[in-house]
Amino acid sequence: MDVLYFAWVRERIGIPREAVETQAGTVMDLVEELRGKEERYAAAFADISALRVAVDQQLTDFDASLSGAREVAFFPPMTGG
Amino acid sequence: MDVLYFAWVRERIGIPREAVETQAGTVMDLVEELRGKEERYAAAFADISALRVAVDQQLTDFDASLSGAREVAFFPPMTGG
Amino acid sequence: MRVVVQEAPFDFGVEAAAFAEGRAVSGAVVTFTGIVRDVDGGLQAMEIEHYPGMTESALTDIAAEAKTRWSLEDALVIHRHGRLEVGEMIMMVATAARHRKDAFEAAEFLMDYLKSRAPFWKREVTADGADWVAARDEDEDALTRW
Amino acid sequence: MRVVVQEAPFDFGVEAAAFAEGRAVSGAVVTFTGIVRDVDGGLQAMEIEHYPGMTESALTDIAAEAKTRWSLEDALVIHRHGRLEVGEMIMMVATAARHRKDAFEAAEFLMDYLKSRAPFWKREVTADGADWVAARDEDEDALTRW
Repeated sequence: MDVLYFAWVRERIGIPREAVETQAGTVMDLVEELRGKEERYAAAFADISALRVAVDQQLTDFDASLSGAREVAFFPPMTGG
Repeated sequence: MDVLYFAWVRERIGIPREAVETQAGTVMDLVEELRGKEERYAAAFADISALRVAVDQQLTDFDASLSGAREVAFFPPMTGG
Repeated sequence: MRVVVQEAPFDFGVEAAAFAEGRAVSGAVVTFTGIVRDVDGGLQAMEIEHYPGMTESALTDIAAEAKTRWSLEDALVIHRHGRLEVGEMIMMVATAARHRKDAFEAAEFLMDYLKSRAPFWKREVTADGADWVAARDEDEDALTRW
Repeated sequence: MRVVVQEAPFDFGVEAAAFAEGRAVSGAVVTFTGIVRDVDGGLQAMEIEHYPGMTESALTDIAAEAKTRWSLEDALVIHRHGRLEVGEMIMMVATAARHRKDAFEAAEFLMDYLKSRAPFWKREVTADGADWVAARDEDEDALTRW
């Protein structure tokens, strides 16, 4: 599964994207796995209320299923316009 | 005093403007005088709820004073934009 | 703040771009353009009568009122009169403000007031003749918002 | 309906004029333009990051949603990414409708959704460094209107 990071999430983790081998059932399960990897992940995911998530380029919630998902992206609230 | 007519008021009365000698104290007094002039005036001013008035190029009401006024205009509700 | 009343066409693209150009203070520019619309497929032209002198002062007053009500950096009103064909632009307003809410609201306010308080009268010319456009109650009602 | 995401500048005047040109059905065209604003006198540039692929589909979804909610003839969204200087145009939306209320509301809706639901992130570069712009509660709250 491709995991993408944008804005300060990307900066904090240090990479824009990575391939992750996971059996995580939901976005939250994936977050828990990532938190356990390294301190910079734990820091980036410390407060998920400050984060947004998209699964296969659709905005969704942290309890969304990852069944069949190919791409998950984490980022701060958007500031377009 | 110059009296101006616009849109269908102008068409009904048949002229765009005229000089009127009057001692009318208010717009309504002037309307009464004009109504008395000729049938086409009576027709144009039959229903003043369908009319708007400006005194010296400022929108106002039919009970407005004409003291010092140089120009009075009668017209239907505006349809700009 | 600029108010223009003219018979000649105006160039919407040029006016809009000039208005928005190089605004380092305003973050938000809104424009509205009114176009002669062929309502029932039979419109040949729109004729717009106005009250020279009062038109300019009424539009200037409306724009000045918008500047007192919203935090506006600038405003522009252009309104044509005379005979216009279907598809031609009748008028435009533009507003510039720091925040989009001010720019949007001030533009809507300008339009609502201009519709019912600036001395223009439209006449639709069709194959059957010409008819003055009646003022719509909802245009008058729109003023109660402000 | 057209959605454009690009790094290059766009020509607001040309885009606005082309959008409004020859609309015999729509009587009302509204545009909104967002410009890089120097908030406190110290802004050197704005950097805009986006999520290629998702950006286009999110903007397309937002524009399609606007067309289901209002009687819109057409809509246009252009949004830039990359580095922009003060005074440069970040984005524009345009809406065309028979009536001005639809054109105004749909443009405000597009802006409100685009602010908080399209994957763009702004970073302000000043003499002191670069900082991500925080999402404003009032932008999120604006969505509750619709």
